[in-house]
Amino acid sequence: MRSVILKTATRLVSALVMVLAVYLLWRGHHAPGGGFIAALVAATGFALVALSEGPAAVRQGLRLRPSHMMGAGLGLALGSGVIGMLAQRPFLTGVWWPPSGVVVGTPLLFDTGVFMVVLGAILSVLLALEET
Amino acid sequence: MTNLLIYPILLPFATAVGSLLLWRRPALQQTLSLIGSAGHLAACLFLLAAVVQDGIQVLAVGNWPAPYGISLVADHLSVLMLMVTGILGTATALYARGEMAISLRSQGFHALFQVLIGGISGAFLTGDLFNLYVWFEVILMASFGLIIWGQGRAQFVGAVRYVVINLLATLLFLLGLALLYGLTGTLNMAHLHQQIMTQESHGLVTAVAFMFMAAFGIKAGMFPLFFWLPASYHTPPIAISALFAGMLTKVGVYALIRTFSLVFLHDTATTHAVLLVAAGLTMVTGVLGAAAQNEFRRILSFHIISQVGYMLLGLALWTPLALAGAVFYLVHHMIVKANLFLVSGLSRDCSGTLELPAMGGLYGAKPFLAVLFFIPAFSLAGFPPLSGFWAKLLVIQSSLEAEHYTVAAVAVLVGLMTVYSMVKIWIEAFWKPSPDFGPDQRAIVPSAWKIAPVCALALITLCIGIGAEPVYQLADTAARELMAPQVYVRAVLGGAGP
Amino acid sequence: MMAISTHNHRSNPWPGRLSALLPLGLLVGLVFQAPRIQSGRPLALAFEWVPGLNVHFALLLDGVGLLFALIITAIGLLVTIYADAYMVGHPQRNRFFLYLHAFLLSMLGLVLSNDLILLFVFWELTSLFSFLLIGFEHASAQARNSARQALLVTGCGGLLLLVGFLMVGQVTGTYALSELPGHAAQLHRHSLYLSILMCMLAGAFTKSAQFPFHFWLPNAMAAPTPISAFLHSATMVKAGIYLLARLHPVLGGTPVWMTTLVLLGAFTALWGAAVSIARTELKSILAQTTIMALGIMTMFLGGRSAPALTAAMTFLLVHSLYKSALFMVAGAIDHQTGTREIEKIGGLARFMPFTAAATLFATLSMAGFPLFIGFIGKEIMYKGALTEDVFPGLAAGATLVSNALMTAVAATLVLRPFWGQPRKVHPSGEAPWQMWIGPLLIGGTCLGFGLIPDWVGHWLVEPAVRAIHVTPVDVELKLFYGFNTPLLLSMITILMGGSFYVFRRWLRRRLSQLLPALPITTEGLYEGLVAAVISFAKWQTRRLQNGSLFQYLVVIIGATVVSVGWVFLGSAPLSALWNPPEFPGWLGLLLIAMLMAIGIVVQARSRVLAICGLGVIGAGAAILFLVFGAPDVGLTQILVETLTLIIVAIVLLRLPPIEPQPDANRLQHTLRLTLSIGSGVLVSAFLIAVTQHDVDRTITTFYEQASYIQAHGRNIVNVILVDFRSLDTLGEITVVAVSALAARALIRKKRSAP
Amino acid sequence: METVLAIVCGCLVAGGIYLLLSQNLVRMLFGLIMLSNAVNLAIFVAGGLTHTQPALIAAGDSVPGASMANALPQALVLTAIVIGFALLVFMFVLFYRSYEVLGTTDTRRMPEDGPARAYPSQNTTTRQEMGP
Repeated sequence: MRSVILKTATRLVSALVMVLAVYLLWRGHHAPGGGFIAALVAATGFALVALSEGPAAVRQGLRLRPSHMMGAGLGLALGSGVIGMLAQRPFLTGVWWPPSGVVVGTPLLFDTGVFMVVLGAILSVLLALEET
Repeated sequence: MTNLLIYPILLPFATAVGSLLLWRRPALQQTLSLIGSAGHLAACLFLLAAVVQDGIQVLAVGNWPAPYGISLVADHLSVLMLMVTGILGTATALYARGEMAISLRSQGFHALFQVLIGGISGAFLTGDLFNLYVWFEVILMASFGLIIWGQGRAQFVGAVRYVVINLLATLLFLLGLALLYGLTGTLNMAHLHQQIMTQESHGLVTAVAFMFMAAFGIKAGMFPLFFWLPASYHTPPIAISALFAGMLTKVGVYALIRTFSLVFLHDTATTHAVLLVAAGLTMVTGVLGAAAQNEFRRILSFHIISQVGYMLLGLALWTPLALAGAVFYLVHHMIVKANLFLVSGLSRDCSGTLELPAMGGLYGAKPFLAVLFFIPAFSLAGFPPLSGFWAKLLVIQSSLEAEHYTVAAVAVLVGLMTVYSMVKIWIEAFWKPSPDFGPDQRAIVPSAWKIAPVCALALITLCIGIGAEPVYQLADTAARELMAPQVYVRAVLGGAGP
Repeated sequence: MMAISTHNHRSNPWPGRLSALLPLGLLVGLVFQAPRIQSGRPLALAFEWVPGLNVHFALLLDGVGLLFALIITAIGLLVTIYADAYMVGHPQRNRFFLYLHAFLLSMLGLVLSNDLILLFVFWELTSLFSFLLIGFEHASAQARNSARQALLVTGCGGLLLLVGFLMVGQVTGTYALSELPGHAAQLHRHSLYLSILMCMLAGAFTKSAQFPFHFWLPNAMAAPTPISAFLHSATMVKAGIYLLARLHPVLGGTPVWMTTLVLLGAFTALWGAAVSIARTELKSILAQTTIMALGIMTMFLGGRSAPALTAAMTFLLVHSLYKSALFMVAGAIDHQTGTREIEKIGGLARFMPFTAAATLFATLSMAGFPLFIGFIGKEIMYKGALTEDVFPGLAAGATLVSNALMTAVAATLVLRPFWGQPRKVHPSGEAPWQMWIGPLLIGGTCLGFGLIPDWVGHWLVEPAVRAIHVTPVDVELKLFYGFNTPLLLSMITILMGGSFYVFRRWLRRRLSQLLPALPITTEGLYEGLVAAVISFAKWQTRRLQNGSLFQYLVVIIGATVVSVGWVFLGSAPLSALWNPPEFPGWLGLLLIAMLMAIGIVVQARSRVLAICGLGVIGAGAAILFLVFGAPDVGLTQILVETLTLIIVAIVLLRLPPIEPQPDANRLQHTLRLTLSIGSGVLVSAFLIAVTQHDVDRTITTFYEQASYIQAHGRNIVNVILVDFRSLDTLGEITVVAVSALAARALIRKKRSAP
Repeated sequence: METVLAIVCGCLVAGGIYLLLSQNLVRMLFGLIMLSNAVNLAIFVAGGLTHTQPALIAAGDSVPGASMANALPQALVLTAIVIGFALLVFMFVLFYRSYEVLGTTDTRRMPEDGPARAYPSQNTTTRQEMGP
């Protein structure tokens, strides 16, 4: 029933969705987007895959257990705060690198954490629901 | 700047993260959770020491100064609450280790538990009203997960009520926040204090204050908003209901004390008068509700309501002594009530049920358990020299000094009815010979994991009772801080503010 | 392993036996203090306890304290010895001694406290241990109920007492008992005096079983007999008397004090004496005469003359001695014969000679025969009664009648049981030595004290009276004061008592017909009150916590809307709120669509339709966000709506269709409509009122300025989320994660279930 | 402008409360969704609708030039939306499982086990009379 073409298409769609999500996440600091929106977009994509292909496909595509993804995301967010503490600053103080000409900073790390938690959470529920 | 303030939030959250990452290793999760709880307790004690030594501590999270960023503020009230949170968190974590089968404790239980502790700590520490809302949500969501943990039939019935009513409270809180922001343009509580005190349109602020009173009142179990509590607290596993009984309503009480001693001070004649009436009715309704019950945990649940009334009374009277009474009551009550729930669990282990008519004979069979019940129960009933005596004394004394004799009379009457309820449990579960019938009499031997925290909490009750002075001094300092919000405001906003 | 052990039936008797050393040591120590106290130099000791509340751990040993303390320790010692035999083989005997001596210490603390709050602490502790001891035979429902009754009655008084103490502290600024007499005038004049007095009397009267709170004492006889002898005749019930004595120089001497105490005391005395005649069970008789004795003491404390107070203190000593002895005897009889009904026993003297001798001495003292301390007590009593400031005649009369009745009772207690014809029940011989040595010693003391009244007066009574009388007095106890009215009255007492004894059967018959015929008793009132409160509680709880989520929500929403609305209406000028809105037409269309969607969802019979309606609402909100400059919010809203739809598609369609719901009744429907419209209107009006002012944008301005320069981001909303207010976001993602965990646990459990 | 939106909020609240009082879990769920929407909108409205320019700093500028929409309420609404979403997802699942366990969506048929639980009446006879 599941044709190779459909499978490939799904792979493609999910890859595209992920790329879009990462893009939204990256640009979120300067333009509409950010961790939530990215995660919601990605989750919608995976949800569509799960609806069409079944949850197993998503699990396979993810490689990361949703609970681990949530844990890692939350850890990342906390960790980005701890970096500020390591720099003798209050928790969650933004630290930017390189100090001249800003490229990346802990807020981006934080936003990535947000992304992972939200995505992991939605997928965790969706997959569990689908699997019942 | 001191990052000491973040540890009570950070440590439980980190523990939760750890237990999520150890998803497939329940034993490791368990160990980690216990370590995390102990670490949280230690962090709270360190913070307590810091505040006692150096006064109010403030942390501008993200290094953004108040009122722009979110500030964590630790004054005496906060650290006292935190200390008890640490104690109860550790105690219930130990108890849960003994109570629940490993299968129940895996799969996210520890994460929920730790997040709950972290959320409660956050609520006690934050100096920002919207941030308080977020911590409330954290607490709420974790408690949703925990109250249904185990998924018994009765738990679903209780959880539906718990969830719906608490969500309503949350939405009300958020609506109030929206309106308050519209009126003042700020969310920082110290800044709100300044803004409201300098504003003319007080009527609208008072109306918003009532919205907050309702929202927090639901959380605190205030009359007539308490219905979710007796409907649900007797359903989850013992360790969870003990933690809830000790902590959750008290977060609501804390929020009421915080907001009505810092933010909404412009019209105490109205707000605190309403609080006074509500407090009296809360006391009476709760204690009457308890008198009508025949199940161990349901009696205890209704007593939470009546005791919350005492604390609100302290707030409503609005004198230093009364507030000190409220704070003392909080500390005493959290420890004692959680302990009573834990004891109810031991009693269930020993007699197989919590329905009083089916219980009995524990006094002869388990004298040590009888002692463990006796201490918190009679502390709750206000017998000297246990902690509850001083709490009650403070509240009665302050209502006498404020010349609210009716209120004092109500407090005395409610105290007497509390004695009645505790004696009822004592007589039914301990003195009465064990009846021959019983629907599910399957006694088990409770493990040391469960007995140890109960003993520790009983010991603390005893210590607070006999050595009341240090706790009273802390409560008194807390009350004086609350009565003089300028100190808090200055600590948060610095000299002038924006 | 569970440390909670199962009970051991063959418990070791030695812990209990050795515990007798405690009262012995204390007694010896106290005796050595007597000379010092007699010479008027009280012994004081004070530590800070809760200085913040002005509460001190302050002890003071003065005359009245010493009298009580000696009674407590001496009788405590004998009772401990007695109980060693009485409790033999009881599975919980060690627990018994634990409670007994804990009580003893509390009682000692009570009479030695020099701080009102400390006194209260011990006061409540004695109630608590009394509770545990009355309910000691906890397998019996009667014992359990009596214990509860005693605790509630004394606990109620105790709480009022606390209120009284706090008010005293508030008026005088001190809790120190030794300083309070200095504040007496201030207290007497204070507007709170009457309240304070009533609270104190409530405490004292409940503890000392005065009418109308007397009923708990006879019921407390459910306790083991050593307890009845110790707590419920000699010590705990005297705590109220002690308190009255202590407070006499502080609150006493006013007309209301005197009237209340004399009237209630006299009534209690007569009542107790009369009821005791009607009883045939040994402990019950003794309990009633205890009530009578407590009444007499209260009555004398109502006076302010030296003889009245002397009478109170002397009688306290006299009564403690003979009553504890008689209780122990009652227990010995019970122990040997298995009954305490005096109609069933007779001629015990030949089997139990020592017990008989002890009984004889004690009853002679009780009846007030010459040469016994009871006789001296009686003389002083008449003298005291005649010097009362209020109702001296009543006092003398009450004393006379109750003394006469007591003489009759004394005769009843000793003559028929010990010297009458043997009855059906035969004792198995003399009681173990532990059980007669105490009564015999006490009986001997009754005689001995009667022979050396000067000595007793000098060492025991005078220091006590001095401690509670406003001015220093000399007390002289004599066997023979000369021919005077008190002597005459004493003679009359014995004659009257004799005739009462002769007619006791007739009296008992009449009284036992009369007493049950009383329309109300205070015990009945108490039971009725408790039952009424419980049924009210049940009714109220059934009404409030009735399980209906609908009702809960109605009450909660109603209370909120009413309270918020009431303040709101009082604050906002409503007319100023309405300014005709201006908005573009397309927006109007959107809003109309949203309103229609609301209507659809509210009325929907089909889930799909309702979900579509919700979708329209959500999308409408998203468009509003987008239009009003919030692209992030708008995007999020759209995405959330989509995901919600997906989850709804999975979950909701597994739920049953929404049944068309007939509202249960018209009232419910009206409530629903009123509340929903009311809250809607309130929210609208409130929002309009709030938006009348421009928002203070100080904080936003800071964000706008700092967003790029300090936080390196151009999307201010995102910068707020991940930097300025990142703690919010941290909490928020935690909520999301926890929600997923909780939901997942719910779903998983289902899958694993069969 | 605000007035109209305020009225829409009020209508949402009214509809939400009406549904919440319906005693049917599904309808109550709808009611809570509506209330949640209403509150989010209320935050937005109360924060002021004076400007419609998104709160973005144009590339090249370091501070915003023209006046723009109030960013703070937007951030608050975002947080509230996501939290509300998380709560609603849990409620979905809870109500669904309640239906499965309790067999009904009608709250009237979910009684709390009240005090009136019947036990055989206990008389005062005791199993073990003890004492001397």
